[in-house]
Amino acid sequence: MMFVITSEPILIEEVTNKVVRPEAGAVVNFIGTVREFTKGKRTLSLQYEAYPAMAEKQLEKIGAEIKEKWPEAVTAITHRTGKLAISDIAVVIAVSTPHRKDAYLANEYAIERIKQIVPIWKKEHWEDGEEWIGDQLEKTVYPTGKPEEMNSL
Amino acid sequence: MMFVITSEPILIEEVTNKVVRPEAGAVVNFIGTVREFTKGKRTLSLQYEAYPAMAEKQLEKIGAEIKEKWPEAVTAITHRTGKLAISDIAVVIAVSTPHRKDAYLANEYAIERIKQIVPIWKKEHWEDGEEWIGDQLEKTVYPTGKPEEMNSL
Amino acid sequence: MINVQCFAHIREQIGKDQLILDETKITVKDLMDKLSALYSIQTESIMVAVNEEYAEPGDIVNEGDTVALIPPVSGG
Amino acid sequence: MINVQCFAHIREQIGKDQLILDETKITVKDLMDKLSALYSIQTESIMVAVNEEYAEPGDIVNEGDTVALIPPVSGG
Repeated sequence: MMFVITSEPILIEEVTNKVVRPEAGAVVNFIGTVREFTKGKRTLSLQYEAYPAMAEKQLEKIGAEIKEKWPEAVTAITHRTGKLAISDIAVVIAVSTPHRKDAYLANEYAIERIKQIVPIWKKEHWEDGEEWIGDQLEKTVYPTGKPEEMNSL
Repeated sequence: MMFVITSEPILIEEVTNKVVRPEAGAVVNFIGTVREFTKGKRTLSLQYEAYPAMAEKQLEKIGAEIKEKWPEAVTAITHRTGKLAISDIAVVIAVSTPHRKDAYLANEYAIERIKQIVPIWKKEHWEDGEEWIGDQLEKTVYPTGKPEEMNSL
Repeated sequence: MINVQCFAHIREQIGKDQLILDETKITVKDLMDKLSALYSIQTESIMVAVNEEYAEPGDIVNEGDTVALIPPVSGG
Repeated sequence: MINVQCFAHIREQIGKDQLILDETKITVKDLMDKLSALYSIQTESIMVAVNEEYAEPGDIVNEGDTVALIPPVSGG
């Protein structure tokens, strides 16, 4: 299970171990944690909701895209759902490659793509209210009905 | 202790936890593991030797350089010494930042600098011999007696 | 019948996480127009998935398909 | 006396991890020339640290200082 949506806390070591292998000399992890302040506004907690079956498929798609761009890369991604406190881990992306440059690039590609195509939503809880992000603050319009392909990094 | 030379196995979670904080929304880890094949040659094991007191000072220096370039970044680095088997972790670099782009850049800067200025040496053990890397295979001459400053990434 | 799953602010706006539409064959666009009229939701920023894959406005939704309304995502 | 620490292939070549030189004040360059003559080591790729900081050829090493011979590093 390289691409997982879970409501349990994520263990960095566990996600990393899925991609460690004799051919790889480098693993790059991205760990997304809940940040307390965004544009000066204090977040109390976050809630993540997913469409789990489709989200796992989309994560797999990202893994396949990485394989095409960086054939020697192996990717594992786990994203958490439910209520998260400040500094809790929301997502861990682990990419292993024989040489490190590719691991950084492929990892960064993965997080960009997650933010574009994976059906997961974040609700911010502030002292004075709450809001689904991607709703009003960062409104996006998709003229084609689908997210755009990302330009290559 | 953000910058550590140790002969014990490195725990990724432990190094990461040193940089997780409410202001940070992103942690990027670099994990260097022992690769089995380099240019077609099979490695059986590696041995790392360090000048520990100076190596920790140089790691701290890298942390300070990162602070100067990316003032919001917090860095922790642990490097292992002694005999390592294939896939064992030699080094973990964790960098946290409020926004992810800087975490990737600062992390990559750290590993480049480790390979330039930190007094740690790797001896490769193959089926037919052994050699200190940096000795003959990748001979480097320092005309100034010091490692060059690195060009900015 | 076509099952429509709702997420995030769309789920809260509609007040249900699932809708059952009495349709047998309809384009994504026509389906969205119906939902827009029925629930006064803004559809221009909503993506549609059919059977867990993103769909185009002209794609056909058949009886038994699972449709999902996907507001702009914000994972990561 | 000046203490000189040796690492990696230099340690193996010299056969000791530490040398004691009977000097009180000497430049890094002169010290390296002495070591080169005494132990037939190639010094052009070796960096020198004095009291755990990289030093220049013209820097002075004083009695009680700790010198380290640093062959090209290969950590990471």
